[in-house]
Amino acid sequence: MESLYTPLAAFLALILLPPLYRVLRGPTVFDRLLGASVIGNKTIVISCLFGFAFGRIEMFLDIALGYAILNFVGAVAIEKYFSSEEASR
Amino acid sequence: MRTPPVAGPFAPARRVPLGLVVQGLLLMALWLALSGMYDAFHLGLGALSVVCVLWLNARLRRARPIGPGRTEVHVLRFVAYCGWLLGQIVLSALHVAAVVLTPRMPVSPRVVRFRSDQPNDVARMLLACSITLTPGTLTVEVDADEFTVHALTGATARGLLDGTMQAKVARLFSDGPGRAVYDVRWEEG
Amino acid sequence: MNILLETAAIILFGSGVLFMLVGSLGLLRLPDFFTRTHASGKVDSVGMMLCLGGLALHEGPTLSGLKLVLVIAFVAVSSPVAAHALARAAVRSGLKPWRAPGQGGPDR
Amino acid sequence: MRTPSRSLVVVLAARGLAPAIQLFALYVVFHGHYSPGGGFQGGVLLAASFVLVRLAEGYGAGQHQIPRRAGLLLGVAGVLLFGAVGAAAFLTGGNFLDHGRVPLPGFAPADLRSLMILVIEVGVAITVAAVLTAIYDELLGDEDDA
Repeated sequence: MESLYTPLAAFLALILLPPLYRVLRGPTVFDRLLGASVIGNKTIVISCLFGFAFGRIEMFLDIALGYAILNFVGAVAIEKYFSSEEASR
Repeated sequence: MRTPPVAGPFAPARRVPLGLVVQGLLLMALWLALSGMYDAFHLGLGALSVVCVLWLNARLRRARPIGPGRTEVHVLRFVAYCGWLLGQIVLSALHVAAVVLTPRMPVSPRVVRFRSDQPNDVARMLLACSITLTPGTLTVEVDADEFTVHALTGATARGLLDGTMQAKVARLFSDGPGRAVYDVRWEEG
Repeated sequence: MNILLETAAIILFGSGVLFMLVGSLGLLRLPDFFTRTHASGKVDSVGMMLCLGGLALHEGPTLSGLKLVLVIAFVAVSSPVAAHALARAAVRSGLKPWRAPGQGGPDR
Repeated sequence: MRTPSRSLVVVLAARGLAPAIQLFALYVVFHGHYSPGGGFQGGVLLAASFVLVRLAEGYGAGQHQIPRRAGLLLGVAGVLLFGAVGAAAFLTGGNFLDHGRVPLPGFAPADLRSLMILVIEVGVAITVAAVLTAIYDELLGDEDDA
């Protein structure tokens, strides 16, 4: 598995492109947000992989957990914003 | 996610509820898993942190208790439910993956509303999350007993409406659940 | 035994990556926001949990493995809540779900 | 048809996750020596949990957790803690933040140094959490309490 870290991380980074397209082009603002949250998910996996690749797994896991938390709080904030603003597009 | 017994006007206000002890133990276990340092100094810091967190949240919980009904989970049933849910998730993830990968993409999204008797708010939340976590169905709104679900295909919607998941969630909290699924309405475009 | 565990880890991780790939493709191909939420938000988080589970198997029963399980648990709780919140906000701001032409009602 | 303004799912998820987030934040504060993090990052995570409760249940519920006034007072208290620890070394003729010379009997200078750094981290975390929460309160405080 050790030799697979870098190719896997590179492949995951490549998969980031479709959500990036959604973020840039998405017809509605919700499509953009969806793309952003998908990018956030993959970033968590990639940072865990980096932890293994650099041999500092406990450090990168803390980063991943903190990132997941902030991602979630951000999603709730966006829900709050758009369900209070009627007809915002 | 346990609540202390709802304190009536004459209940003694200052006794430590069992739920708080359990929550403290869970938080301490979380600290032990995070910390990885088991000397007296860091364990003391952990205990201090757990007390701070419990205090911060106990005030909120006393001011705004989570709705009525017993919220103690049957632990063994909960573990079994998690295993079952995991299997369901993988199965329907395969289904959705197949739908996406089919060239002509046979999606027929639809919105369905149904009612389900659940013993308390925690059960409703757990049901809504389980529905959402299962690919192919997405809870859009929860209003008291009524769930509004967006389904990707007819098959996923029918799988949801057979009531297995609803009955399982209700059984996590109480032994005599009500009707699992009733009053099904399909949203007309 | 070790070989077995390692193989299982690689299989888990590989299937997770495949699910993520499918999720990304779905994000491109599906017709509207709600259907995209199905494909990406959730096939994707399943793939992510599989990936992290594979990494946890690879790490073995150490503290870091336990932390990986914690990350999985957090994602398992937070990702449906986030998806629900986003979809609810979309509905409340007036976004109508896309319908396949000529379809509706219970039967396929 | 009546639709509730707050989502039950989000409210209960915030209730369930906020303690875990706060504990993780305190872990980040207290283990700043060994892993990434420290006062600022931990404070941000702590503020995120407070803001999460306010977002999910409205401003009023958040007031039961960290009231607005207490937020500002805590922000001041954190800065004062930082300053007091830094200035304590003056008492024995040391420089600002010269932790080895803080007059606390019974500690070796090395231990004292790491302990005082921890206290400073706590001060930073309290200030950051309180000020970020206060910024949220000031920006969209009571007007969103449906």
